[in-house]
Amino acid sequence: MRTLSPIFYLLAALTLAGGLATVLLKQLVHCALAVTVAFAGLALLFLQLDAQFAGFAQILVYIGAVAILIVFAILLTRGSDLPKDGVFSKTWFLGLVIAAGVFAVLGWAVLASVSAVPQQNTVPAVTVHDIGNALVGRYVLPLEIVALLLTAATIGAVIVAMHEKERPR
Amino acid sequence: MTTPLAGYLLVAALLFAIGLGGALVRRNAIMVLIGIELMLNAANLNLIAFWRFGPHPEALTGMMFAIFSIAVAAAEAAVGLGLVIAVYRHTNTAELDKIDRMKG
Amino acid sequence: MIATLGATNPFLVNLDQIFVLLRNWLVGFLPVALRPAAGVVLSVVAIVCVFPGLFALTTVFERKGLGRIQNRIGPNRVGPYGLFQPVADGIKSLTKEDIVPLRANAAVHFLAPLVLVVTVFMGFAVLPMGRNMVLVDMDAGLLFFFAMGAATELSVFMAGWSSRNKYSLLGAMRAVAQMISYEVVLLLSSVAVVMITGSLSLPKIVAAQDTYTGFFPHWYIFTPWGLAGFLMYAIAATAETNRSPFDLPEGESELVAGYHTEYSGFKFALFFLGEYLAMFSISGLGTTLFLGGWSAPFSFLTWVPSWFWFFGKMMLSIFVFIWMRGTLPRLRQDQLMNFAWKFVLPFTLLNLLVTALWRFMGEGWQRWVVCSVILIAAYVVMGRLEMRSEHFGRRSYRYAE
Amino acid sequence: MLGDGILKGMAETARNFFGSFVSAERLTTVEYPEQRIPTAEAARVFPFLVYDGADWEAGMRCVACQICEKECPPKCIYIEKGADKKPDYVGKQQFYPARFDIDVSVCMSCQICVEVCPFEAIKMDTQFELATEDRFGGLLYDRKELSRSNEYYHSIHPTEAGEVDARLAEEKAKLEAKAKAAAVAAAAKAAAAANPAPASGGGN
Repeated sequence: MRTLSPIFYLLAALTLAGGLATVLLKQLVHCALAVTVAFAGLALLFLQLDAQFAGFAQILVYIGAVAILIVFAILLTRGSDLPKDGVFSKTWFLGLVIAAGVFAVLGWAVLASVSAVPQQNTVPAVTVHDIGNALVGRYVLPLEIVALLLTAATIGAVIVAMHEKERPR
Repeated sequence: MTTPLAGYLLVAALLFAIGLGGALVRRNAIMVLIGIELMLNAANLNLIAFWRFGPHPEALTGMMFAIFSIAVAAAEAAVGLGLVIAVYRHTNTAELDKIDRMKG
Repeated sequence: MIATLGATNPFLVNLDQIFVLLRNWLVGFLPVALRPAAGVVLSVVAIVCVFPGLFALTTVFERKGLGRIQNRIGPNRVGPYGLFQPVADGIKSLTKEDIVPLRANAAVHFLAPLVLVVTVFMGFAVLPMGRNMVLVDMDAGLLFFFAMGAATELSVFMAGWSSRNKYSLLGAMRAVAQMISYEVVLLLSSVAVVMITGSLSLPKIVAAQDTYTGFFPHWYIFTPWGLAGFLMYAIAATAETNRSPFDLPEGESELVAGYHTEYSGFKFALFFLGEYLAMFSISGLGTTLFLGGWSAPFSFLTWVPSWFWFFGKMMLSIFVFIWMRGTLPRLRQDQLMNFAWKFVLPFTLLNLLVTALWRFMGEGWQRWVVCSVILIAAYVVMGRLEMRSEHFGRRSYRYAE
Repeated sequence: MLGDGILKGMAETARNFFGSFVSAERLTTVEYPEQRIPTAEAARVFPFLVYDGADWEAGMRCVACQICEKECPPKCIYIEKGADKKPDYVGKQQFYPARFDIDVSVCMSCQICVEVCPFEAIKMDTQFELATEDRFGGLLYDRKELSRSNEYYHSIHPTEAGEVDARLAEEKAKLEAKAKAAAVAAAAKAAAAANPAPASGGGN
């Protein structure tokens, strides 16, 4: 892969269109569906980068869990009703300027330094088996910490979202 | 855009900027969380791209980072949305500029 | 196994590989550059034709079987023995008016059935339907399958939300909650197989089960952990495909038809198709994981074509689905959730532990005894405890007693 | 143990499944257009109008009293009274319905019209295959389509029709007896009027 394939441009356009639609659409449920498109585009980009496992994990976690969670949260907070005074905050211009500035800096950094990074173009032969071995070998401590974090997050989320009992006054 | 790596990095940068813009511009707390998710995803794309085009893909570092980041992002989404729901239950709104009192 | 087969009879080997040979023969007419792509296209076309055909057959046999279970004859008017009933149904649903509610979100309403059918079809790509008969032998095939399964939830939500109907929305929320809860079980019960096989590739999982001791095959269902895993998988699969007794999302008596209340004509037919295809694919995966996929049930039956065994086992599990639908009444929502999180999930986690024990105890009769005892004891104790708890126990009627 | 009830239920349905292939008496349904269950005598679907004799128009029992029209809960009956009178089944001069329409798509088969009719003129039919392709006119029956002979009534509800006939005969006999008595009385009166007349005339 010396140059970028047309598939890459297609997927990049899909991802970015999904992202833009997420930010710009008014109806929150549409935003959630658009962000799903962005997630799917990213998963396909991962596959394009020969990272099968990460791509499928991306679909499973982001489309199967996070998107559904977002949708549930939107419905539970009556987010599907359009707010009266617009969806963008009063300081939207400032936000836009900051985002554009960040993109300018990042883009400049990428274009200025990417040629200095050594690149190889052979497709890495990585199987799920290797990933599993790495997870329980070299990366076993991070794995355990992530497990702990997920447990803590599950309990925390349940406690935070649980109905508060009526406190005696 | 001379090399594939630059292409992926630019896409990631643009997606990061879009996510950041969304988080800064939108008023709804859930939309801010979605913006943060987009930013995390952009970072993941960077990690995977560096893993793919980096000198030692067999070391799996970038891939592992991405997988852990996906796991952490899932936890973050769960807790974040739980918080939004708790706040909504308290104040009856998920609009960030209306949640401006520290006293409940 | 292939070696012994080849030694016995070339005709049987050809019969076994008939679809592969047919594909290669057809592709042979094309220039070399196009051959791989054409092969994939042909396989996709075959899948897209075979499974809807099976769907049509299943609908009529389901109705006839349900009729027999209720001491009726079932459909018998269209064609011989009513076998052309699906044709009549198809014509009917194609000619019906396509109604979109006035306030519905038209784009999302239109996309939902398409997303469902497309994602469900994707799942078939990794299922090995016979020896050498798999569309893509992916290293992470199992993960791919579950990723596609996760995407169907979104289409269910899209359908329910875009209809702007409270029954649709309630049905969709129920369906999504149920699918998320049971997907955890589905994944974890499959992980047991992955732990033993050491691979996420489905052809490799089948190959690992395609050996025999004497006459008997080494299917995972014939091990203590495999049986427990298969039972949990079957429960989760029933819930995942919204089949009775877990068909709350479309409980007619309370929700009209759940998330596809506002769909008519061809879009409804697509939902119907998607549901049955999901049933086929999840049965196919269960067959692959626990019932030895395309391998023969006895070593002296290996001359029968492998695809026959795969489709036979798949249709057998479809028959069990229909049988359960004809027998079991619908659960209540709280019973469903309690069952998932308080019984099935803990038991599946315990099963993972037992699987690890099985893996590390080595060959011998000890591991059979230890694993069986742990699982049976856990089943009995947990069953007793659950039946005693107030949420899950016997139903009490406020006014009737 | 958890799950034994499920197994028991599955065994039961399996018995039904295989049993229905073996023993025909398990199958409780009939193949409708070819096989039919005979309708019960008390079956009732939609009302019809009874006539006596051969001519439906002449023998119509209905006298257009419009009680059924008033009592009908869904208001599916429409009656127009004829301007003149005709002799009815007992030979008495009565009004007759110039129009008698029932919209069977509205009718709810409650039988109230039958119960309130003092003339036994409207009865319930057992005919239930009324489907038609014309959804506006096809289900609005006029008096010709509604009229059925008394013999037909006897053929579908023999017991009830027998009772009705006996009652009508009794009424008719009573009427005739009354008429005879009236005639006798009138004759007697006439005779009485005629006889003393000469006397009184003579008296005057």
